Amino acid sequence: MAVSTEAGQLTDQAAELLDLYQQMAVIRRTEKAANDLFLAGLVKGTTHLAAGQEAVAVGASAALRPDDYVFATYRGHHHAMARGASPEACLAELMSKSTGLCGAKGGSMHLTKADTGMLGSYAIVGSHLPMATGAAWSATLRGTEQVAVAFFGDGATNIGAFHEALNLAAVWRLPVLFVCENNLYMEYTPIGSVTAVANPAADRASAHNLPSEVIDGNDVLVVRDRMSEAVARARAGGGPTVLEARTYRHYGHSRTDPAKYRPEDEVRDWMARDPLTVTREQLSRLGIGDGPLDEADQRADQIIAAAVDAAKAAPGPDLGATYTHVWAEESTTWRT
Amino acid sequence: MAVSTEAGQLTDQAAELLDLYQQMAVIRRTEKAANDLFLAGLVKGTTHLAAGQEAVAVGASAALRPDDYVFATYRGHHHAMARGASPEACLAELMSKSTGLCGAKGGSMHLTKADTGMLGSYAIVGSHLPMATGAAWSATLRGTEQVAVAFFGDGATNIGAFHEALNLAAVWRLPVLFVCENNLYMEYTPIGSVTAVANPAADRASAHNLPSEVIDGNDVLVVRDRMSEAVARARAGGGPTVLEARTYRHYGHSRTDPAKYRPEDEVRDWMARDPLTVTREQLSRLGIGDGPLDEADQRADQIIAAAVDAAKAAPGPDLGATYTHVWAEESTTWRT
Amino acid sequence: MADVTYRDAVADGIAREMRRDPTVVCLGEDIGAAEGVFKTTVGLFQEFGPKRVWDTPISEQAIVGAALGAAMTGMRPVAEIMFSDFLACCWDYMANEIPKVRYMTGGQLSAPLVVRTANGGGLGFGAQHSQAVENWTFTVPGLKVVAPSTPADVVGLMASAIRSEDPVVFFEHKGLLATKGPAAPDDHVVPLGEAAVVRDGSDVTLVALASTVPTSLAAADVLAEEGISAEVVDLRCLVPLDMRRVLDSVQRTSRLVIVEENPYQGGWGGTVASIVADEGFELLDAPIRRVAAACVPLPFADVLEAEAIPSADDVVDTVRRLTAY
Amino acid sequence: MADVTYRDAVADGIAREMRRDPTVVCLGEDIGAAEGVFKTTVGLFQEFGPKRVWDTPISEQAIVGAALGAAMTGMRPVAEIMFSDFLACCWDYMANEIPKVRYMTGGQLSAPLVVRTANGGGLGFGAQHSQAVENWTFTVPGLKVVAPSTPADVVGLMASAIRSEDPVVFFEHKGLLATKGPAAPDDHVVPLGEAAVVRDGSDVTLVALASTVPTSLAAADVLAEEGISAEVVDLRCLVPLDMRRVLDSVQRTSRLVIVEENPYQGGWGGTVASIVADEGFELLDAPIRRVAAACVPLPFADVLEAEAIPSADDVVDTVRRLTAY
Ligand SMILES: Cc1ncc(C[n+]2csc(CCOP(=O)(O)OP(=O)(O)O)c2C)c(N)n1
Ligand SMILES: Cc1ncc(C[n+]2csc(CCOP(=O)(O)OP(=O)(O)O)c2C)c(N)n1
Ligand SMILES: [Mg+2]
Ligand SMILES: [Mg+2]
Repeated sequence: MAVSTEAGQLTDQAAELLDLYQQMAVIRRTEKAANDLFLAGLVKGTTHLAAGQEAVAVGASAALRPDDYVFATYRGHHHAMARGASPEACLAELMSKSTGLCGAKGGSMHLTKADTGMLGSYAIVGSHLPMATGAAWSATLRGTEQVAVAFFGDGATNIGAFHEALNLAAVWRLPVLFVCENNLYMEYTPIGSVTAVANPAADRASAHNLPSEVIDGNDVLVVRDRMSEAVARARAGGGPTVLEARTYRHYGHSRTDPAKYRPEDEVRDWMARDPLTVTREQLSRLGIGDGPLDEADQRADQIIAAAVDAAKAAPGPDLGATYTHVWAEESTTWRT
Repeated sequence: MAVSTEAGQLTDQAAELLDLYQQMAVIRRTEKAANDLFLAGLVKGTTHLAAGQEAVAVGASAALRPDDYVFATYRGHHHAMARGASPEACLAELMSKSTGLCGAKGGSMHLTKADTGMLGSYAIVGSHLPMATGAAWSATLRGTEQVAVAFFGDGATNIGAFHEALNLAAVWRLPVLFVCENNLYMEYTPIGSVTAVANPAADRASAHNLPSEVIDGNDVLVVRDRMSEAVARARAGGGPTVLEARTYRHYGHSRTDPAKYRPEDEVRDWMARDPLTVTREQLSRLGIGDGPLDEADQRADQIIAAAVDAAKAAPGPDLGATYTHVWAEESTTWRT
Repeated sequence: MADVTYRDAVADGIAREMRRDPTVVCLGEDIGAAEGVFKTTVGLFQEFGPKRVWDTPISEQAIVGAALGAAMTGMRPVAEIMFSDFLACCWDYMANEIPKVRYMTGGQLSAPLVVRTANGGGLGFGAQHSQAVENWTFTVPGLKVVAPSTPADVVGLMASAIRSEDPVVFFEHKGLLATKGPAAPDDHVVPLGEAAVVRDGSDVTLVALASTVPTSLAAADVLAEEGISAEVVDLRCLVPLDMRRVLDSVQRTSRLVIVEENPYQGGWGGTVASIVADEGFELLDAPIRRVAAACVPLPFADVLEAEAIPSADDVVDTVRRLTAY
Repeated sequence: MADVTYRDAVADGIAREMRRDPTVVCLGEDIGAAEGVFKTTVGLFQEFGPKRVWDTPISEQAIVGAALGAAMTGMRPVAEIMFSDFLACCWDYMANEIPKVRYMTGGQLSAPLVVRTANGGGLGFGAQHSQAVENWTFTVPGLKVVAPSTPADVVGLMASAIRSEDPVVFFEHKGLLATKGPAAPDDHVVPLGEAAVVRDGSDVTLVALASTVPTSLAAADVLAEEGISAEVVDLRCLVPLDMRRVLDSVQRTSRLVIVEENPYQGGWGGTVASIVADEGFELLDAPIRRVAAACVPLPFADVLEAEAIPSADDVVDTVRRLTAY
């Protein structure tokens, strides 16, 4: 991206970081829009916002090849967008429009963009870790040197599928990364009160003989760099890695949860470490002043405003869509 | 037990060990009888013999109170007998007799003796670990200072329920012992080839912040002593322990499996460390000569011969038994 | 007495039993201080404290497995599985362990426990949070299956479920949580296995369960305007299944329409239909019809979900065609 | 050609597809060098090696979850779940993930995979290793369900299952493994969703699946001696369900008996019965009867298990009474 700064030409390093900032700014505003649209009654069902966790998705994606695979959870808007889904398609999906990412059949919890390697968002906690393991297995079978990444929450580390996936991935030495977004809470319950170890993912890695690290999930550069190392190892046949990114969600768990169960000072401390703020500070240290950042913010505002308008204007799905995509051949029914 | 020896009166220590030997000798012969009866077509279905693993059951039981709870697997004859089931009732169950432990409705894989705290044998790998956790939870709720023990195989450590149980037990600090009988194989596959760590159970304990130890499962005294420590800790509110007892099965996995997949020298080494042999040697070091041991063997032979005869002579179940024990009230059916 | 919500009736039903019997304990995800994702455990933690109301990790197998172990040893656990779709995560316990321990031990063990779960669609929660899965549990010998449609039934059936010596799966319909009805009187107990005729009629019998009870009642209203008199039978339980009341009703109406939220193939209505097609064959003046969901995973968009799930209109159409038969 | 066993047909069916398509890979417990607990993967490891035939840990969720991830990304995995009872251990994948990915992604993903499993009773394996659970899978939109009764059908349906773009659950009946039948010719493919009339008859239609096909044929032999002519329809698949052939047959016989190994309540026959009680109502001269297992967990003792599961005698009795109707 060619961006001019107060100081003239950008270094590559700054340009890349500014790009990451731009991506995060877009995601942040998409999440805010999703929340507003939910409160306005234009998004139905439920939605789990990732505002505050953008650095994990954007930093990790920066470490991936376009043909790598990503699997996310119901809190997956940021991953979908970091892997190429447009805010418009995401919001349209949330608003039950035919232009939605999944044609309004998936919804907020199932954002998917298969053509750019975002192989879905899954709403049963832990279920996608074995799937990511399988995608990595497939990559080795096909000899493509692709890697697969499963993003999941701290709460997911207590469900059986988590361990089954880690063990199988370790035994088969597969190119899969297990990236925990530890945002300190399962739904409303502090993760520590239901988990036997302090670092729910990282402290379990040794049970499957896997390397692990607890990292700052609100620093997009840290995420990118640690991911890059793990991805390189996986691609070279060195097997899986467990990364635990400590982060925080700005909204409640879902829908209109006001997250009253969180101590005020905890919220304050984490808000001060908002990944956008962290990145702004890093950019400022690289000599980027407010100008380009404000420009990026404005660009993000415009993108989201347009996305909201377009999503609002889009038509709802045809009723006939109810019956498609059950089977490969649309003509097939379950009986003759 | 009052037994006279060549050397005259037995020490308490020797008397206790001789009693453990006697128990193991009875179990060994029951397993042999079960195998013979299977080959003779008198035991139907399948059966998983625990010959070679007697020291785990007998040693562990010696550390328990009569009102403690035990949960075992389909390879659970030794646990049932160590907890008070008679060889006759076990063999009758295997032979589909109405006098069987479960009235011939359970079979070899589901031996249960609830009135002496043997709360069942379960045939879906790993499924009973959460149950044992729940029994321990119940004990704390009722304030009884009972403990619960789950015995399971090395292969069970790779299934999700194993980890869910350990984490919950740790978080709730429950009086439950997780005792792995690591006999080196799942069915026909060496455990190491499908498991990411060397000690399948013990190396996973730290993932749930639990203490663990790998112990000699063929030495009944080691098992008893390590169990006693863990049981005392659990009873005192110190929470769960993971014990991994290394042992070996003398027969194949089940039925007529000749276990050809096991290297000859491995089999030879382990047969030399037969728990009965180990215990005989220990007794001899305590000054007990062959006399009392041969007596114990003969007593075991007699018990089993009588048990086989009685089981053979017992009647089969009434057909009406098919319809009982589905519901609490026998009169209830699923519909009106 | 003022009307109460179905949601509040759940907590009330549990609380009544917890007061009566100290062995009743609750466990589940976020059910304690947070009072449940669906607010169906409001007040329990405050009244009974952390020794009776236990927050768990996200470990569905450990939840119901521990409930089973506790039930075997003197407690009466009430386990919450947050969404009924997640019964799939502990299906081994639901299908292979809990319902079989009594039988395979020859009666030595029992499992007096309740697994409560929020069931059903219509809220736009998508494919993995919207299913009506009473039919899954219906396939398993040894489970009792309860799915109430009114607040008073919630309380009365909860009492029976918790007191039952047999394991009970208790389906709380998400779409009914906000609905209101008369409060249950003190000591209200509804026995398991008794269907209720919730509307009398003479032309056709509508057999319904949980959410399809209001659907069927709404359809009956419309049909009444057209001069068609529909009797509505609320099964309330799938096991025990009160076929006597269904057959009695069909004897009077000679026409049967079964209204299910689950898909047609494998739906519970198949069993009801087959019993009537056998034992009630001579009572019938017309084909048996089933109004059930489409054979599709549930779509997110509300218009699509409404298309997939049976509506009162679907019931009206079906009955109209059937009475014209 | 000499007759082959059903058991050998399984391995043959898989091997034929593995030769044809390099993306077909197998995974499961003890399926490699050990060649499977039921010896249904004999020869595969030797012919195709460790890059095509993978031994797994005891991790049913990881097995089918990995199969799903691989299927999404260009492979055609064939996963073995050793006993069908253990489908319960990975039911989330069977019910909530595998059958729903295509739909909930609006067609972006697909799951061309096969889950094979040894199903059914009659061998004295007790409550947790003997169930016939085709009806569990039948409740789930998005799964195709296959349950062959002969060696040739095993091969022909395995070809269709592995080639299918949709996920297929393939039930191999334990009680049939040792039975023999004509070998499948080269390139034998049996399309999914085509029932077979395996015996012609005019007095009654017996609808059967897997183990109940030989049961029904044996019953038909006995009935023939009594002058009752029974037609036997082998469904071969539950999804797609070939109701056309069933209704055609009932049109000719006007009497229907459904023979199922699963328990009556929630059994697949309920759906078949309800379709006939609706669309075939006018074809029927008598009640529809279902011969199904008792509503009990399966007992260990052979005499008790035989009592619980439908036998040829049970079918004969039922048909006799029905034809006397
Ligand atoms: C198997 C399962 N159990 C319970 C739930 C309900 N649930 C949805 S999100 C959630 C909390 C998950 O916490 P975490 O893994 O930390 O992810 P986060 O929401 O914090 O991103 C729960 C319990 C579920 N979706 N799946
Ligand atoms: C969930 C599940 N998967 C597979 C099986 C089939 N199976 C029975 S025993 C066994 C091996 C178990 O090995 P291990 O835990 O080491 O116990 P061992 O038999 O050696 O005592 C397997 C795979 C099962 N019973 N349950
Ligand atoms: Mg979290
Ligand atoms: Mg083992």
